[in-house]
Amino acid sequence: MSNLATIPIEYYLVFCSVLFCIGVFGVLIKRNALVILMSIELMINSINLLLAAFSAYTNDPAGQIFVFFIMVVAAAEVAIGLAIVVLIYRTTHSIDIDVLNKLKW
Amino acid sequence: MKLILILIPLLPLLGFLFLGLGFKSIPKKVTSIVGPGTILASFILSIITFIHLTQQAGTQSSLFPHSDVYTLFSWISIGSLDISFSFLIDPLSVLMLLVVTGVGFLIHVYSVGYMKDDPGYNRFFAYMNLFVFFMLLLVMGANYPIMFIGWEGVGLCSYLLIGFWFKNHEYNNAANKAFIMNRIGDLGFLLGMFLLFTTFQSLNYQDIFSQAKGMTSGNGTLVAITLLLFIGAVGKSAQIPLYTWLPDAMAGPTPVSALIHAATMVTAGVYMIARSNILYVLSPATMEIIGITAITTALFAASIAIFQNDIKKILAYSTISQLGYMFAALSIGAFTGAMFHLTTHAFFKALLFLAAGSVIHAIGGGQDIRNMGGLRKKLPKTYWTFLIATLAIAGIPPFSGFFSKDEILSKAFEFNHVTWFALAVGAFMTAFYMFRLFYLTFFRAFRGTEEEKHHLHESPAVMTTPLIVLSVLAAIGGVLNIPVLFGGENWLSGFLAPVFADAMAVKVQPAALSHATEWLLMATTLAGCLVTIFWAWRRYVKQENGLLPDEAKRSLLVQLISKKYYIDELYDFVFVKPSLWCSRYLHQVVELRFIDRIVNGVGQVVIWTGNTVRYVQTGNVGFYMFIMILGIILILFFNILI
Amino acid sequence: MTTIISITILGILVLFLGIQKKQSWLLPVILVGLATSMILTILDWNTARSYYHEMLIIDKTSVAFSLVLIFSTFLIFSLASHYYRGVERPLDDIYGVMIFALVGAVMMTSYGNLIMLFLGIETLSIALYVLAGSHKEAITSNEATLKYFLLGSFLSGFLLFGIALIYGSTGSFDLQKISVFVAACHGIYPPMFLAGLFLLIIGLAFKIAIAPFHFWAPDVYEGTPTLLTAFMATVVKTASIVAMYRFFTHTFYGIHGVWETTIWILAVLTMLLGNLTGLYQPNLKRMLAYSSISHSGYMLLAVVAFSPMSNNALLFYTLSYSIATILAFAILILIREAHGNDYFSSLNGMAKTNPLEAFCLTIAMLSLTGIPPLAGFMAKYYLFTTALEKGLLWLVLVAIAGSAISVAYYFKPIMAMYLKESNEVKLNVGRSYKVHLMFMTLLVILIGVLPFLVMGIL
Amino acid sequence: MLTILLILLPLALSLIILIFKEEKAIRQFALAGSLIEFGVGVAAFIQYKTSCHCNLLFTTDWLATLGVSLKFGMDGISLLLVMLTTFLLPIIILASFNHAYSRPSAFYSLILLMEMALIGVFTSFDGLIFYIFWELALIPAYFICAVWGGDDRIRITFKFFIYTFVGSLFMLVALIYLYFRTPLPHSFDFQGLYAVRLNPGEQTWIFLAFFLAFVVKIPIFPFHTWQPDTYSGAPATGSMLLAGIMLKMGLYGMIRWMIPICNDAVQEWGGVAMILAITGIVYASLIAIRQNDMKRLIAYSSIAHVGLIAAGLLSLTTYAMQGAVIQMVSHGINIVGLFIIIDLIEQRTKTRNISNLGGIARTAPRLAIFFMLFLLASIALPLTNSFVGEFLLLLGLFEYSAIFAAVAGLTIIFSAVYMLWMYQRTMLGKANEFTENIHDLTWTEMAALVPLVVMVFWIGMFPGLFLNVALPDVMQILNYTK
Repeated sequence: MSNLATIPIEYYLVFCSVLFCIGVFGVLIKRNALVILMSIELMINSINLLLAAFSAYTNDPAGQIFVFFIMVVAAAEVAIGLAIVVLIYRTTHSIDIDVLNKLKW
Repeated sequence: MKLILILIPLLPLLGFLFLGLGFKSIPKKVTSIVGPGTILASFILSIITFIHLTQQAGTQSSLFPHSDVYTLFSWISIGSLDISFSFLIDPLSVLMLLVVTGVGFLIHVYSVGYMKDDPGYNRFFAYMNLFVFFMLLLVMGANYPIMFIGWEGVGLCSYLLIGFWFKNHEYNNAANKAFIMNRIGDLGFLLGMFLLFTTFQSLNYQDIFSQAKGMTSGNGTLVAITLLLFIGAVGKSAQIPLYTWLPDAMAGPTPVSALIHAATMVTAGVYMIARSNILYVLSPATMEIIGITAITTALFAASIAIFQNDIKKILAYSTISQLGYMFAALSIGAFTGAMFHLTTHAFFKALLFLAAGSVIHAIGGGQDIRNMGGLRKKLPKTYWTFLIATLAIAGIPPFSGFFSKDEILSKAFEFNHVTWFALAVGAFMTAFYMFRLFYLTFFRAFRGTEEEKHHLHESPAVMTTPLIVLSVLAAIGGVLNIPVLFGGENWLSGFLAPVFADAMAVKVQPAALSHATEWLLMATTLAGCLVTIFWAWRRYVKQENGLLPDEAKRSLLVQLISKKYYIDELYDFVFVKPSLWCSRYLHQVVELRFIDRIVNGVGQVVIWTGNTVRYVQTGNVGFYMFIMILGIILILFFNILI
Repeated sequence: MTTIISITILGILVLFLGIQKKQSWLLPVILVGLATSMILTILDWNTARSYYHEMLIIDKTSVAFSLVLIFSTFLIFSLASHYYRGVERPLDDIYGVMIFALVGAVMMTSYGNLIMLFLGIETLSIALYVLAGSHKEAITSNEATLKYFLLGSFLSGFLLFGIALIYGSTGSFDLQKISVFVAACHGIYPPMFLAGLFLLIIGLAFKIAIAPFHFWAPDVYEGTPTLLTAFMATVVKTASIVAMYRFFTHTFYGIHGVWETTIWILAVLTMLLGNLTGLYQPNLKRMLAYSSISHSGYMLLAVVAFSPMSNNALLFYTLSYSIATILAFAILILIREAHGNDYFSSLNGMAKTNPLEAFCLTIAMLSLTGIPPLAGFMAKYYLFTTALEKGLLWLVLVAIAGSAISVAYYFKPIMAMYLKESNEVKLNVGRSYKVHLMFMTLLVILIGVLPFLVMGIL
Repeated sequence: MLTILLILLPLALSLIILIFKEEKAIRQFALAGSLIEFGVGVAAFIQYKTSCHCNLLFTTDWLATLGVSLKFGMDGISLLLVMLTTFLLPIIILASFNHAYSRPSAFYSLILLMEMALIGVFTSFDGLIFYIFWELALIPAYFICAVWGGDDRIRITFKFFIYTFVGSLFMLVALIYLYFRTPLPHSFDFQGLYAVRLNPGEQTWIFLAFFLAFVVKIPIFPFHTWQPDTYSGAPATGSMLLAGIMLKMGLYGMIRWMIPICNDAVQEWGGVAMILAITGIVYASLIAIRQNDMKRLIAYSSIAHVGLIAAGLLSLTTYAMQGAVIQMVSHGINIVGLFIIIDLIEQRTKTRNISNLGGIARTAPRLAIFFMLFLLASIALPLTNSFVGEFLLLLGLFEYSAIFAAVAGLTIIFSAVYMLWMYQRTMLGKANEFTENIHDLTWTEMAALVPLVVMVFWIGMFPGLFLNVALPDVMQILNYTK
């Protein structure tokens, strides 16, 4: 704990935010479904880290427990996501998200 | 008494309902009895009323003496507005009753013969009865609204009867014209009533007049009221500028012209003003306007009459000018004179029309006097009666017209000399065109076609009897009011005096004329008339070519006059065409292109927006994400950093 | 609590039946199960209590809304047999997933802790990702699920970040504790907390399909199998709006001023966009998607103006909206089945061929428009009064303008059905289905005419 | 109790009639039902006591939480309009018999439903309930006109619907606003709403909201453009319902809600509104002169007539108000009569264009006579019903402003112009290929027309009964403006 306390919480905050933003930009810039999926994962993980940090600093286990929940959910999400990507690939033979826009207007 | 009064108008109404509802099923015989019968009955009843009235003269203690008000039921009553269905019986209304029912009856009888072969026989008598009903309401009503009911009712009947032969659109147009012009007047009447009500809080004659008595002469409101009412009179009695419907109204069957457009309806205006004499006496400004209008009309119409060739049109214009006379009389406060002339005019003008009718009947439809002539031998009865009527209207003693005209003229002279002169000239013109008509119709050889010549025959007794009766009346009608000059005692003046008492009291009486002057005036007018008659004789009986002056030779003025001063064309150009154009413009441009387009425009704008907005939905995930992030950033930005 | 448990058991039961290859039992079991869970839920009425350290808080509001959710699901399921008729693949998975989605939805109505909120949302969403794509062969279905998944998980990331920030600043996930913190800081709120708050709002706004986070809705609705679209349009929307509402009332009522304007603007944006965009849609399904968007705009009114009345209003609104929408979708299913598409032109002359269905759809449309005396009118009226009571005159005016515009597109199907020449295609409808339609129609009318049955029970 | 019966009976009938299959039965049922309804109306008329201001009251809670209660009753004005509705309905139904409408059960069911809604509008004394019925009336009207209407009906009727719907939304806002201004516990009860004291600004807004709603319905220039299209596009029955009864809703709304609630604003802005109305009179009359479609002509004439009524109402004088009430009834009777006549002509000649017609008076004299009677009534000839109304209206207007009265009075002339023109071109003249061999009125047709004619002359000659019924309540309404 003590050595951890030497790093001020703001650092964690900034670091995680940056990570999160990287994830967001990844989502925005990339057209490849898989990469987007990974970016989303990055976002979520940054949040996990943040939560962990907070819980450590407030000595409140809830945060870390929540992190586990998130991991579970994220896993499920990814599983579904990959399934969907596979599905898309079957039909369109590409995983570019722009290929599919039949539905509009 | 009350019952009698109710019956007087009710009988014609019942007649109408019977004939109207019975429709085609009723045999002509029945109709010929019911039609005139109802009128005869109410004529008799009117006489009874008359007697009753003369007997109880002076025994009355109501607001103005010799008058009774009989209320049947309350019609519209809200707060202070209480219009009851009530009849007023006083000398004035009784006089009108007698004229309407009497002349009306004769004309009905005449019609039995005249309309004999018409398919719409029953319809005709139904309408005629209805007309009499409304006319009686008009004269008997004890307040303005009741008069207005009659006022509009007679208008309706005149519409129906002018367009009686409705297959011909010319006639229908004439009918519409008549109704609409009357309506213009009626609006004036209506507004007049409103102003009356707002001023006097009542519409009953008695309340109004008794209050009006107290008001100062020249009171602005009174002037307004009288003017508005006068507009009504102008419309109904065919004065300038609303006279053009009357000549066209000749489209109707001749008895109609006789009854409605000569004897009774058109004189309603005169009656109305005579009825509201007090109001008019108290507003000199109006009186002047009336005077000017009346005299102009008298001369104007007379001048047109001179150059007309349609026998009925001539009589129509002469009616207009005679009505002008009556209004002139009213305008100088000679109410008795006006009513006197109204009565005599009813006699001789009805007679003229009926006689003309019998002429037309004889010829078989033709109305152009240029194709007549020499009928003296063929139709003696008609000839004589027509002669009497003509003499009467021309003001030749001792026929009725002479006395009535003379009274007006002398009163006019009292009033001012210009008026007198104008009216005198009018008298001369009248004499001229009437005798022109007379000569062209009855003298010289017949100018019509051959089969017309064969067709020529005297009308049946059923038609000629009324002619004779009327001619008697036209001849001796003058006795009603023989002036003191001839040792008479001005019976009519005496009879009507109570009605006009208040007015006379208010009115500034000019110095009465000396007998000498009266003789002089009489002589002058008489001489003038005789001269014009002689001239007419020279021109139309003696002179060969004078008969049918060819158009080319006519001077511009004459052509102008013979084209009736192009008044119809003028109205058409000034009122009819613009309003039609306006109608089209409003509909095509304002309505469709402007208002409606704005309404639709709103909707279209919304839809257009919707159509454009929906293209934001590109269906591209990346784009969606981008917008979302934008949204997130904006929200965070505005909520946290600011 | 019993609700969640019972439904979960039901879900497991369904899967079990699936393993047992008892396809024919599925629907009866589900309907019965849902009915029983409804009864169980009603039993919780008036017993306001919380479970597991305020993880779940069961109170009147949550019970009422859970009932609405279950009831909607019930209605949807009773359409299922007709919808999936002739499909030979086993359906236990789809049904099961739907039921689990319902569990998530119910959790969202009764959470007492942000963790539960998150879990609820995710349970719902993940289930829906599956459902959206459940029609594997159809490319539209694939597209729908892809879009939904990407956007959904992306936004849930933000939601999560929001929760994290709130946790960071308040030190707890518990709504009670958070509200204590809020009360403690007397109007000066740390930016981190605010950021968290708004990210949370945004996360929910996405689920409710509030502009500008509504873009997924039309596409996904159109692509998703119709039955499940109905599920999305009703259950998901209701659950999310309730979640948002709950979370404001339980925690953030103190700082009304902070978020009011934002929601205000979002509401206006949503109502206008939804209605305007709806105007030009060529087909019924997509039109309904936009209508649902605009309706979520109206629902926001209840959130903006939260007062004792507003949860009532929201309840009434969600109920009447759900029923009408499901009714519309029920007809839509028939049309798609008969014509293969759902363009308005396919509705032409339906009044002649299928008067009953035409009538039902008309009622649904009129109710959604808000024509008295149908449920929709009372709902809107109730909502607007609550808003006006808070003096949100302009917001209400916008809403009214919106519903005026909406007439234009809600009348499209009506005009098509009654006024256009018939295209002689008869929808084949089973008796039970007919009964079901009539039942829903009757409900729409009844709730409108006797609103006091529902109104003011909270 | 009678009041609620009046409302529920048509509803029940409209549901029952759906079970009938063959047309004859449906028609007879509809006719019989509407006659029974009329009977109930008469009963109400008999039970009615002029003494108390809200007769036959029926009150019960509906939404206690929102202060909405089912409060139905009648004062003189509502009574007259209810009588009008119940009286006209059988006639309208009877007149519809010579049409072979498709799906008759639906058709007559809608008509009866509409009757229910209309009576609801006229008898409800609770703001929200009033609004609900107001909107409810729109739906059957829309469907009647849209489904059984003529060509281009889709566009026309939709315009009609959305126009009036949007208009009435303003009223809803106004009502809710007022509701919140009532003392706690808020309520929509009319007395409560009357009692609300608003500051001038609010008054103006509320006035505008109400005015917009009513003015579109009535309709008054320049919000009238939906009306000629709708009347001419609608089926005969539809136009009768719209013109004869539905249009009165707006005027009634003015009397019942607008004038008492925002009286100051009415006094302040009434002038402007009246100018609109009077402009409408002249405008519509002028347009009517040139119309070729008889229905359109009548539509425009109706704009002129109701313009006069509205102007009279806004003048806030006893006479005009009374006249308005009477004229609402008279106009309903006359215009239905005219529409019936036009419908009969169209039935026989398959055309409605004045230019195609003529000479009917010879081939079908009875028809011509009835036409003439209604024509005379609608040009306000004395002793017909609308003379009483227009006389009072103009008198009241005159008290307010002579100029207004003079301009509004032009309607007397114009109406004569276009009506006579129409009559001449259709009835008179020579018969042509359209009109040569048309048959005269049948007995059923007479049965539909005669009662109307009777009313025309009854009200025309003995208006006392009707005036007295309405008088106390008119005074009451006017008291609020004092």
